[in-house]
Amino acid sequence: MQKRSLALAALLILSSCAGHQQSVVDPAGPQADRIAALWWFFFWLLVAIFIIVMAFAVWTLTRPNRGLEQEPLEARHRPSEQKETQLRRIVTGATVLTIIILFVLLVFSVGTGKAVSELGNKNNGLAIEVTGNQWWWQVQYLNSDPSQVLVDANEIHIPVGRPVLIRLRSNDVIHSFWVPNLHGKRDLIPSRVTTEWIEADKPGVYRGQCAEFCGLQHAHMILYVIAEPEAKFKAWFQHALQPAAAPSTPITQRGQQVFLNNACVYCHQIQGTTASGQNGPNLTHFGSRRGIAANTLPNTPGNLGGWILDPQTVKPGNHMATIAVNSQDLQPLIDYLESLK
Amino acid sequence: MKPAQDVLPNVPTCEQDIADLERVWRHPRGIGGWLSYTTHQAIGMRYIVTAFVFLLAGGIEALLMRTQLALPNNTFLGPDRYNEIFTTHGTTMMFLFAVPMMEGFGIYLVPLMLGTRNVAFPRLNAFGYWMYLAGALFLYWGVFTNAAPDMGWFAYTPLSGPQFTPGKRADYWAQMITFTEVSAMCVAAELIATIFKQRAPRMSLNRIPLYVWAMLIQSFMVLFAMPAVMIASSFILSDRTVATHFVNPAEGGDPLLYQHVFWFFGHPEVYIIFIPALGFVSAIVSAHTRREVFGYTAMVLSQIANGFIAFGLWVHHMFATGLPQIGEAYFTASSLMIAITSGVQIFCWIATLWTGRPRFTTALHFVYGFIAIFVLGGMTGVMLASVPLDLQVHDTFFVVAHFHYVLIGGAVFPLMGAFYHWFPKMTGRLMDEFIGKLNFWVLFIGFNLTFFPMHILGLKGMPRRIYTYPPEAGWGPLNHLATIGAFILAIGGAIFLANVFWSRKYGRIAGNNPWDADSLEWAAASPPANYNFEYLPAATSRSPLWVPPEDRTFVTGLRNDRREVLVTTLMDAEPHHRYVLPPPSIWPFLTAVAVTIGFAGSVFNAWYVTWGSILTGICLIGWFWPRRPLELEP
Amino acid sequence: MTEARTLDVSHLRPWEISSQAPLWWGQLFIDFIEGTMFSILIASYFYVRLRVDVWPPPGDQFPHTLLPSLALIPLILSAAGSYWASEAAKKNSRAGMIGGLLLNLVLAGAALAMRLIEWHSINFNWKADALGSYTWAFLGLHTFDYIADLVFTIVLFVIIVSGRYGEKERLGVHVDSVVWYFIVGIWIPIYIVVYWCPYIVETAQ
Amino acid sequence: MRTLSVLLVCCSLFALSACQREKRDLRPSPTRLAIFGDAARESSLRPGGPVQPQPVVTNPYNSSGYDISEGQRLFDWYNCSGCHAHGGGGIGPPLIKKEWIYGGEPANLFDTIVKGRPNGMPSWGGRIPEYQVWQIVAYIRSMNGEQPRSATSSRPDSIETNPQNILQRGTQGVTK
Repeated sequence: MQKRSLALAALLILSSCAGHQQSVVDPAGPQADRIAALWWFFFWLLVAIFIIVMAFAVWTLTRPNRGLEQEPLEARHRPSEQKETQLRRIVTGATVLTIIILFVLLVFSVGTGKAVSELGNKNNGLAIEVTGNQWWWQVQYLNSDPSQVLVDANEIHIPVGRPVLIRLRSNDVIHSFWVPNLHGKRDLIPSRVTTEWIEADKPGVYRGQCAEFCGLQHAHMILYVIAEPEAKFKAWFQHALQPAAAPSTPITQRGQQVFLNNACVYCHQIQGTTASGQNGPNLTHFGSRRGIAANTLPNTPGNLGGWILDPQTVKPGNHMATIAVNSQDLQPLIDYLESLK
Repeated sequence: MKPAQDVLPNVPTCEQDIADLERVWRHPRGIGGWLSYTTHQAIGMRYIVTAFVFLLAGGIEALLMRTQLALPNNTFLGPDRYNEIFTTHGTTMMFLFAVPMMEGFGIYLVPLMLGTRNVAFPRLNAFGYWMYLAGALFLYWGVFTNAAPDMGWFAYTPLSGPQFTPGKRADYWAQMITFTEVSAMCVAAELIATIFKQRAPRMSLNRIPLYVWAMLIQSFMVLFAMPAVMIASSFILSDRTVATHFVNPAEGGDPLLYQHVFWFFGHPEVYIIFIPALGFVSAIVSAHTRREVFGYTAMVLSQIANGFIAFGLWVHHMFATGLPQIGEAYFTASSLMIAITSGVQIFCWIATLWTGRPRFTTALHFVYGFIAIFVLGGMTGVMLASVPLDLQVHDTFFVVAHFHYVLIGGAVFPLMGAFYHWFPKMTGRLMDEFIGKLNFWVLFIGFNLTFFPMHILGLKGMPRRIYTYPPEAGWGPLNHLATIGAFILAIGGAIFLANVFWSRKYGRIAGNNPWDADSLEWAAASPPANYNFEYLPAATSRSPLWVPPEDRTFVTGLRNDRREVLVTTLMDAEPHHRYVLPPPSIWPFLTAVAVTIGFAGSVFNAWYVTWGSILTGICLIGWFWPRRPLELEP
Repeated sequence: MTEARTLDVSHLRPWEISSQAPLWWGQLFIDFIEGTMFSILIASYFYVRLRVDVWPPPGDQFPHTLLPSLALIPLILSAAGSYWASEAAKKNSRAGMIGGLLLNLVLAGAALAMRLIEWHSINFNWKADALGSYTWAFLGLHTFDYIADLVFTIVLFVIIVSGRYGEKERLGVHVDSVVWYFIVGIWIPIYIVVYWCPYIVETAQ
Repeated sequence: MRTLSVLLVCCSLFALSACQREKRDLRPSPTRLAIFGDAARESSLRPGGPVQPQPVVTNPYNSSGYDISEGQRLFDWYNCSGCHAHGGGGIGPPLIKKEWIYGGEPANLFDTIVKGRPNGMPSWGGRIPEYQVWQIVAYIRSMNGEQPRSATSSRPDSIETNPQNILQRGTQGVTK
């Protein structure tokens, strides 16, 4: 019993101090909120049942221990008929009670499921397509106007208070999209499109992670959902639609040349330059991202340098080519990429 | 061998009969002879020992994983090695430890509990063991040549397909499945036939011990579940080796289909593992409370219901793939129903403990441990049945915690109890009770310390199967705690092993029935003779050894100069005819070698299917070729 | 020691050639296993079939149905041969067993030959697409079973003809008939799936 | 005893080959990042004279399943399939064949990729790192069955339809 209460305490602590860490019991949106409410309902009810069942089990320990010595055999190895009848009643009662409780749980569960799935059906929704790749996320903001379609990676910006439809696709193996503070999982399955509605109540950065084993770097396939007030989101979006600014200093100009003359261009796209590869994340506004290598590392010049020089040590098995960059070329390349705000 | 005078005092002692039985049932000598054993005790013990070795292997893999996860950004194992190890751990525990261990106990105990001399098809039994051993060695051959599977034990496509798992790693895995499933299906077919046709006279259906019922249900589940996994693993294998398109979406195949087929097996698999364990619990509870298990009929019916429902809820492993809502409600409801049938059994055991005359032996300690852990695992199972909750905690450490609670709590704890309970039957000596209780407490504490924190980790968003995590995720302390728990668990395992080795040599001599238990295996000598009983007992009640000795009945008139057993009718177990079991034979072993050549070779070259089939055909003809005497004299 | 407490079984026969024999049951369960396997494969076939609009996939021919339908006739009749042999086995009639097994072998061989000829008209292999994979999985698995039991029947036939047989071999003939009924029986749904489903199953969506 | 030791040697050889097949050097050696010099001397084109034994550079990324599958991925990523399809050929020559214009040894293939060839094959030298060229070479040779079967994947898992199948079927004939 003590263990249970310790666990409870731990749960309470984690629910209060979780902040922006990914957590099921720290909801930041209506979907996650409903599920968290259902969770606590299940939790308390089942804890109560567990305690009752354990109490009965522990009670049997109070019966006298007969020891290993064999006593003379009795004729009947069962209690009196009266006792059996009594037991039968109790067990039947407990079973009926179990059925009733499970029925209640079923009703609540299905009800919550229905409510959650209907939450997104408003008409001011935003549609974002998330495509899974080994081991990063491509994020595409859908729009019927092609000039308003934005391609980004490993970060999703959403406006607070607006439902967002996430369309999920995969280019290689099965991944799973999961931002626990906002909603449960949805798998990304090759040859299929799955969908999920999410919505954030309050501004913040919510961490998500691939939840279906997808190979060597399953552990480092991280995604941030950045919820901002509508106006701030709009401003960000308009800025993100712009092509990359031309490098303004000699050193970043040199960096651009390094980028364009290396294998980088076969996989990465920087709008506004000739780099148009589609195999890796779009780097048009790389400098404004929070992390590199699908948020394996925070986006700092030092980390970026390490990542370019030796990606296989940072994230072994990932698909970024290890290229030979001269020591005098490295700093300009870093500066250039970091300047892509 | 001393006849079992103390349990069957009215058995006539006829030295000639015993000498005949000893001669007819003697094991053949030499290495060739050792490979030809067909007695169920020998085969069952081989299963148990082999499965235990793989439990140790899986345990070492678990410790390696826990060591890697003890600290954030740990580099003890790289991603490649970690993926290999967690896949091998899951595969080993499911296919090479849990199922074969349960089958080993079944092969050992069922004929004894039914009061017969051997299983119905002793050679098939031997063949099944060799197939299991070959499959296990095949997988571990891969492990030691750096070709351990690395795509998770359920090998979702396309990750396990030809492009994303290069080399032979997934092929080793898929073919190992074929080996072990052939073995499991052999065991299932022969156990059902044994239970249906070789019960002690008058052991009608409502007198079958609960453990035998559990094995019967488990065997039927094997018959219907294992073909699914053979299909699933064949999808992978043929896609990888001969370029079929069963799961290739580009050519009309479907990766979700693989999941459906796999989980149609995968969910019943769990019940295949723990239903026999529930049988252990029933046997232990009744022997150690010295009272029949309360609610025999309810227990049997709920186990049968468990078996049926198990096939109707596989989709709850796939909620995150996005299914129609009506399907979700149905599968939630069916998943919750398991809680009813399991609940009934828990209530019945508690009722039995409550009104029995308990002896708090180590075996009973493990039953209490089982109840605590299994009920908690059941609670989290109820949570996972709910679609919205499952969407949140699916594929996280919460699920890892859940299935270790139900599988270790539901299967390994009863298994430990079963070792303490039947060790005296198998070796003739009791295991040490003091070390046993120590063993229990270390395991119980270690287990909860390892797996309880994982619930919280899951809620904090830690996905399963990640080889490392950043410090800022905040998962460090609980992971550290879990790792400490894992090592305590390992110490518990070591204590158990020490107790086994010590008790085998120095344990107290047990006698035939040290627990004063009720089922027929305790009427045989400890350890049992190759023929189990000098005179086959009849079952005059549901607890045949609790009727007064002078009322017990036994069978005479079976010929002792050949391996003869009694076949009884299906429902009432009335004697129907006698049946002569074949003598030991090397052919099952040779056939297993031939099949192994076919299976193992086909991973590299599909033509081996042909060569293997031809060799197997030759071996089977040898197996079934008639030998003298052709006519059986009455 | 009281006489009533013993159960003498020495008067019982030491063999049995009927559904009371454990071997018969064992074979039944093996048939369960194979039946489940084919059922799952058929279910999988419909699962992928119902997800696509065009079936057979472009490039794949519709199956020819004439020859496989004709081949059903000897196949089903061959089961009668099996039945004859198993009844003869119960009565211990050597001539009956030889006749039944021979009829079985000849007809089954004819059906197999027709099947192998038919294979030449299938214009896709298992590497082509999902239909190819399923078609050849059905045909391959069933033909494997078929040939395996044919070989087993030939061996039994040789044993019976040689005259060196006893109750065990007679039981073998009886159980062999169970195997053969299964192989013939399971072929019917497979035949429908492989040869008729491309025609009769409506396109979903 | 002797047969036993022969058996053991065979087993360990088999094990070693398995090790190579399953080898996964995730981190390329620093010397394999840039490209230095030729892999093969093109002396077979030299007119007259006896054919000299050629110094052949062996592929350091040969016969490992992982490297072949990396080559398969890069073949698409660098758009080799744009001209060569999946080995069947298109704008460029097919790659599943026995007769090679510029030689089919690993070193020749390496040079072809690195230097380019007349009539359209661009030079990739200096653009993609050496280890990836070798991986692509390993994949191309696997298409011709010149890699151990046990290291070669049977088919791609790509979402696109496998053109090879359409090709094969086209020659076989009629629909409906």
